[in-house]
Amino acid sequence: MIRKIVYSIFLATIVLSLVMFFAAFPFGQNKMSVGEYYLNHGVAQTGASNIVTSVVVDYRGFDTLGEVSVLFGAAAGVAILFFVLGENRRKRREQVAPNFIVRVGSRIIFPFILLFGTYIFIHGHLTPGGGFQGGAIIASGFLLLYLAYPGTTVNRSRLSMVEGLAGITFIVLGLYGLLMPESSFLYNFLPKGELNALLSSGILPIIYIAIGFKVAAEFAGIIDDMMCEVICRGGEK
Amino acid sequence: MRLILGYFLLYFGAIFLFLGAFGLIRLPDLYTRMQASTKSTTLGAFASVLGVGILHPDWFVKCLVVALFILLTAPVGSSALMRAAYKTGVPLDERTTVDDAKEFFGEEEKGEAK
Amino acid sequence: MIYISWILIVLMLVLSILSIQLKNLIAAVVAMGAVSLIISLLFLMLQAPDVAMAEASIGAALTMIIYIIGIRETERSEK
Amino acid sequence: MSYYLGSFLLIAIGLYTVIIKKNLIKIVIGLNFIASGVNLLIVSIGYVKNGTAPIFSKIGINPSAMVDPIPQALTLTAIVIDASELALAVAFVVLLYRHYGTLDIKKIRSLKW
Repeated sequence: MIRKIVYSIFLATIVLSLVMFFAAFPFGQNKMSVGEYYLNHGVAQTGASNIVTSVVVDYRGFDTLGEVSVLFGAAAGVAILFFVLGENRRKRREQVAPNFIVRVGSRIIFPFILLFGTYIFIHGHLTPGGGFQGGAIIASGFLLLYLAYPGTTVNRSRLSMVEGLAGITFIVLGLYGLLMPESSFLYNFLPKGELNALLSSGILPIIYIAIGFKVAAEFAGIIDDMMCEVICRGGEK
Repeated sequence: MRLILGYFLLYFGAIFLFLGAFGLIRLPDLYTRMQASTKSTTLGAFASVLGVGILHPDWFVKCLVVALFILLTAPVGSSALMRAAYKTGVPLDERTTVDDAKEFFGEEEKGEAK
Repeated sequence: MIYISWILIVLMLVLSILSIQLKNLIAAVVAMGAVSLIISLLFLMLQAPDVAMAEASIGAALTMIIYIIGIRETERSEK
Repeated sequence: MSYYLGSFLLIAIGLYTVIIKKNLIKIVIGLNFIASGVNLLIVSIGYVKNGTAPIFSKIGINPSAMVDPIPQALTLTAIVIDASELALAVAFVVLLYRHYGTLDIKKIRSLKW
């Protein structure tokens, strides 16, 4: 009981100090310094109409590369924990098969989910959305497949091949920019095209599609690991 | 004409959504509440999305697709939820007279799976 | 229009307190998913549609499923 | 202003959960709350009053009436990292449960006093 009171006072102090600190930054005011530059010059420099996409992929593309590798590390960590360090497996548990309506419905809906995710990450430079969101939507489509058909397996080697190809595409496109006369990583060497056309803004859509495939493969791998752990058939392959 | 049809569909959908929420409060047990919240909400959302599509002809195709997905997903999800609830043994209201699911699932199965 | 954000934020805080006080872990995780959904609505009201989509698809769907698998492997209720 | 207060309180609730609660799953839920609160705080710092989303979907949108794109880009990557890290944390929890047979943190030695 005394611990709760002490920690509550501690947390109240933290909240109060945060309130006092943020009194210097009033809500809704224009506080931009670098953002102004991106908003004013982003369309002319990258050709993407979604400025968030041009910041994520172009201006801070190196940051995104690091982020994708962190994602790979986490997915590999889950796989290592469950498959290498895991204890010996218990018996396969009884699975309650889902009913007819769920199976047929998921079979109808699954291609549409894939189509929607693909649409999201192909139009990432024009509309809200992009590789991360589209990849997550595709991974949730795979999740639906797992829930409807408990015996489903995803081909793990094919999954890791997709993931590796996407990562290699990102890095090769970035390194190719070093050969250009401007010589910077992720230099946009393809023609910009016109604003709001699908084939515009150079290499940004290609990189976002690669990110989408990579995120989808990572999350599908994580879900596959955990579902294997539930059904207890992971060791058989 | 277009305006009349669009607003009629919007109000029709709103009435059904209200009835669904009302039934969620008033009905006695889980199964009847689920029925109220699924059937009337599916029809209400369908009608109101179509009404928006008719009021704004630019969005008609998008609204049609949204309505189609509502029609596809909501009954599937609610049927899975109901089945799980019946299998885990959520009790029926004591005024219930007909229980067809009992012979369909088998009597020994009820309350056993967890 | 201003009050909608207050209503949503109070609802979010109530749901988060509920989520940490519930004994049934599945119910706690469902409350956490509701918190993520409300946060994605708040992102939409803050004019950030990209972030709202990411939060709705990742925070409210994938994270919840991962938690539910974890709970199914361990214990259903606290204590 | 409401966004600031809500995110502070969400961070505080998450910290309270991490410190006080004894259940491992509850602690991971608290970490999730802290992450969500920080994301909400960062995006609400970049908001400009009466601003529009930073997307030039039509010709002739004024770029000076847009919200800041940089916090949105940072948050976008942070959300994905959060989800994968939480998956890793849940995997650790499952392995700890296999090893110790309990989720109570008092019974698992050397994690908390």
